[in-house]
Amino acid sequence: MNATCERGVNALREQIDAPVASFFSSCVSCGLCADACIFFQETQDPQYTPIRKVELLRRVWENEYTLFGRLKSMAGLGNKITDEDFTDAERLVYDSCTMCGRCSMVCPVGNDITLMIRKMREGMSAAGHAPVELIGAAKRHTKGNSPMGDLSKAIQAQVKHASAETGIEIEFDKPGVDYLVILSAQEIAEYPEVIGAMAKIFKKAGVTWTISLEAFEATNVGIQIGNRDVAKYLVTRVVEAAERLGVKKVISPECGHAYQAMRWEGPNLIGREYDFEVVHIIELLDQLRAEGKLKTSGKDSDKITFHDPCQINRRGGINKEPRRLLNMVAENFVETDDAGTMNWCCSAGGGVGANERAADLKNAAFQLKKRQFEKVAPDKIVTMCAFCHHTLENALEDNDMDIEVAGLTEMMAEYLVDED
Amino acid sequence: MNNPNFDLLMFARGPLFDFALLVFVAGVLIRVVEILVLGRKKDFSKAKGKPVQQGIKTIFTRTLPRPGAIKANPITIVGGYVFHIGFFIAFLLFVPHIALIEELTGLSWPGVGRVIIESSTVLAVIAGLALLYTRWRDPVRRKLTTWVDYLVLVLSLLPLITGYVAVNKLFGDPTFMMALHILSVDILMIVFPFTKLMHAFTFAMARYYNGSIQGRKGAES
Amino acid sequence: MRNSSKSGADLVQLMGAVANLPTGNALPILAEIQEALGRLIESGTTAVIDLGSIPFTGGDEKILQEILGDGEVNAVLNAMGESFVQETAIPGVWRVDHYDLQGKTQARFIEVTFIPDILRTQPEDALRGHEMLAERLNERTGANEKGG
Amino acid sequence: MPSSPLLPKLMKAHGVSRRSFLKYCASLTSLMALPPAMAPRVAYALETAPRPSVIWLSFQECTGCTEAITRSSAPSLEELIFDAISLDYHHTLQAASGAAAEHAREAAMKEHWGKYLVIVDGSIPLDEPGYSAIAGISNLDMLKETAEGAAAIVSVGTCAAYGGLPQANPNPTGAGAVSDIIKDKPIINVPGCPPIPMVMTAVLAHYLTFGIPDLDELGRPKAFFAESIHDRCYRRPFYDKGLFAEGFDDEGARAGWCLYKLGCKGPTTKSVCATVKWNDGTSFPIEAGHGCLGCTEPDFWDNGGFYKPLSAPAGNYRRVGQAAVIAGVAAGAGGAYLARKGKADALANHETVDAFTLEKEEKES
Repeated sequence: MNATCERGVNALREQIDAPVASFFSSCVSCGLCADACIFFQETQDPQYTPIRKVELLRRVWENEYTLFGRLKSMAGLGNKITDEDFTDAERLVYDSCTMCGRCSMVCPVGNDITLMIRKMREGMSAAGHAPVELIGAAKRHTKGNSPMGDLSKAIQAQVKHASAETGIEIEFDKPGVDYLVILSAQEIAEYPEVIGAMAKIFKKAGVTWTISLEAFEATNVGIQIGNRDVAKYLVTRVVEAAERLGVKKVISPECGHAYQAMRWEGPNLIGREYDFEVVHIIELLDQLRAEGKLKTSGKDSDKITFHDPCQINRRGGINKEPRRLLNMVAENFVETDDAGTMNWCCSAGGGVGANERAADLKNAAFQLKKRQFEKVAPDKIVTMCAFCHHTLENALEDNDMDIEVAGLTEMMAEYLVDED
Repeated sequence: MNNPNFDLLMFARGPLFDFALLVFVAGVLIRVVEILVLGRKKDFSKAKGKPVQQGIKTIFTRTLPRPGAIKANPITIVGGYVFHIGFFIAFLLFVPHIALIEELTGLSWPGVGRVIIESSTVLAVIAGLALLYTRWRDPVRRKLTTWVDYLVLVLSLLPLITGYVAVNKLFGDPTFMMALHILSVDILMIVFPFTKLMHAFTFAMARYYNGSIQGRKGAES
Repeated sequence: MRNSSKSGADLVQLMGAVANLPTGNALPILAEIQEALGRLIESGTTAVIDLGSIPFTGGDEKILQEILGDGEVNAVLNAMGESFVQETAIPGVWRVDHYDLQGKTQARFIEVTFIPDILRTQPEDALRGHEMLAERLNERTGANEKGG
Repeated sequence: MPSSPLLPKLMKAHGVSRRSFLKYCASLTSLMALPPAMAPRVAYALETAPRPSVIWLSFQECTGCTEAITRSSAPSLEELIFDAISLDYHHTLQAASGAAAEHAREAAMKEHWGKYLVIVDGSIPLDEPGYSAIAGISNLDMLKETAEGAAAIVSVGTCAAYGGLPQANPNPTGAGAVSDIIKDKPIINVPGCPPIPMVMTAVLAHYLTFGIPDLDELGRPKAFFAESIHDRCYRRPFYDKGLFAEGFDDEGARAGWCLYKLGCKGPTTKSVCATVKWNDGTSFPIEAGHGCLGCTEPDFWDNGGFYKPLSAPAGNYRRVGQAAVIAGVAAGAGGAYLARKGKADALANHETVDAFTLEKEEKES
């Protein structure tokens, strides 16, 4: 049952479908994906050309799913895949890719290279080549209830604190409410203000909600490692809790990959549709705004810019919502270059941030963000992903840049109308 | 007495074309069937956008580059456009070619004059040479490019060059050059299913899949 | 399709226009004439240029005509079809154009010479003329004798 | 005396002036693509060349070539050239027949051995001598016998030059060209079905004056077979403009558009048809509204069909195309089966992984 090369190859074999076959058939090696990649941009190292990162997957496809590849193998000209091939791919598939999805946007023949990286990681993880830090997180999350270990006590303390601060009672595991709120470990540990913020907003909007003590963790390291079994195991916890509590909606928090895991991958991991809906917190806030249930007063006079989390905007389709909200509360909202669909990654998504080996690459990649921020020179960067928040905060500090970073939900709560 | 040039032309138009057609049609069919048969798992996530519509839309919209892309890769993008547009003008709007397509399929459309055909051909060849150059000089492309890619690019340029030489009688016996022109097309057809030339068919599938994956999420593509 | 007959006529015109575009051969020919004229003066060497041996269109003819112009001599031969022998405004340079009995161009030449050979009476023809005149005189005198 | 020059006498008899003769020589020089300075030499040669003995052999042919050369609408100097030769044997034209005719041939051969010119029209059956014979002598024997004492041979028409119609697939008589049989004599090919009379005369004139003209690799005089019909076609501007007739009676055809799509072989056919034309310069096939058949080229009957565009495939592409679809679908189905099986096996072989089996054995501790 341990990781082997053969298990990895088999996982890749399982992952290949019509889209993958059409992508590999279409690639003309034009190299345009290179410039879309933040790691190539900052290193100019051709090995980081996105399509090269999935070469192993291409070889499996050619060997096993094409007639000519089969004939080549029969003639003894095929290429045998070894454990070394997996080792060689580690730095390309995990360290120099945040699965930001920019390459998938620029490919002239329409290859979704990011999707293929996701599939590559299935093979890599099955072959035992996932980064140790991510494997550790998976173990902790499996044994406990979050990738940081057991956060039961922490969540209870943070909720209690938020209740006390806002004067709003927050009940755990309350059946029959509208929303089940799940959180990212990052939020629980670093940005717990978001709990109070949501409490205030939901109270004003008149919606009921709860947090499940059994399944409060939204993140899913199985998605980052790229292992569907692990991902399925983790997502099932939330699905079971939500269905047991009978909520209408599960609120995906300010976390990029959690949104991917819960909203888009989850139903496919468990092989059925949910009994509930999944909405991203920003989607929900924008909906409340449209319904007139979210009203603000006053505006922040700081120069504010917005960082689009890749998984939520480019790969998640939430683009206009945060801007509509931000315009309600920001007087001086300035976009950076490439903002929106083609925004650049914070430099540490997709598991790169947890991966010690990738530290230098991550720092190199941040330089692009740095230049963009310097050009705009904002007082504050607002985002809607706790991990982007965390990455930017640390990277700005490391680069001696004095810019505040804030979550959008928190910011909205700050300017809520105070009438009763 | 035979005219060896004419005999070569008849060989290129006759048996070799038949063989090339067989390899081309059967090969492309195999490749396309091979892709489609792998299928796609049903997606259980609740669609936010319109996957099918966006998939179809992306087949067309992906034809245009993202803003700023041209500046970063001028040769590849401008060269790519000029090569493709020039190639297709020369291929699809030159009346002798239309006559060929009409013979094969019964479909016909009006052609354009020699000035347009020849300037397109010249531009396509220049663009093709530029693409060849950037493949050879640019580190990213150089690393991506296999010998088959170089071969395919050269083979794609040969029909343009031989056609131009034959029509303008630049050198060689015109009948011989015409034979070379058709031979070069035969060869292109034969290598087609085995190489990246397949993108001419599969790009639409790839763009569709990309568009539909993004479309389901309501994201741009 | 509405305007097709009109556009058809336009195209016939166009075809004529295209066929008459200068090929660029007029100027080299003129340079050759200039050189030949030099040789004619120096050594009396004559030269003939066959305008049918190179691509030479109506457009080229026009350029040639503009530069050479019309000269003093203009002769029409009637020898198995017409021939026009004209000295150009450049003395020593002649145009010789032969037409057949149907009026089709047979050959077009530029001759650089003091007098084109074809204008001269050929000795053989003179000989025949001499015979013919004798015959005619004979006939006339014979008739006179009979009548007288 | 048959070998004395006859031309001056003939000219005199026809009342042709010497000036007319000079004009003709100038035009002929231009037509033969000789430098204009050669005109006096042409005139001199025509005047003084001994009257050659010519033996005209007609084999598997339709008499079209003879018709063409003898059908001039107005008396011309071309005719004089023919009158200048001593046609000692031509079984269609001569009055004598049977044994008397053959005697004439034998007598001419004997008298002018090594000096006479042989003109051949028609191809020679090689499968069975009996397919075509004259006075009991097979064409093959007659050609070999007559060629032996010839100074040169002119193959008039595509049948004699390249095999022509008799050789067309399936070539029932095993027809061959003169050059397939005679290897040791100079052969001038004047192909065409039939050749342009003026070209035939000019070639004879050239032979009479300067001997064998410059020939291309197919044995044709370069002066008349260097350029394609397409290059000199009056419809060429339409080709260049992309305007093509789609049918023989459509508007394009009436407006004189290019006939390429209707199968015109002008681009691959070398001849002066478009400039010299036929019937004393009246017209040529393309001007009459029909595409060129390519009759001055070898195998023109079998080169892919008269009405098929040159660019269209010439083989069994329809059947091949159908076979390709079947083969493609069949092989595709085979590939599909293997691919599906491979994928199904992969899914069946899936080992469920959890967080604790993500590492390799040696790493685990």
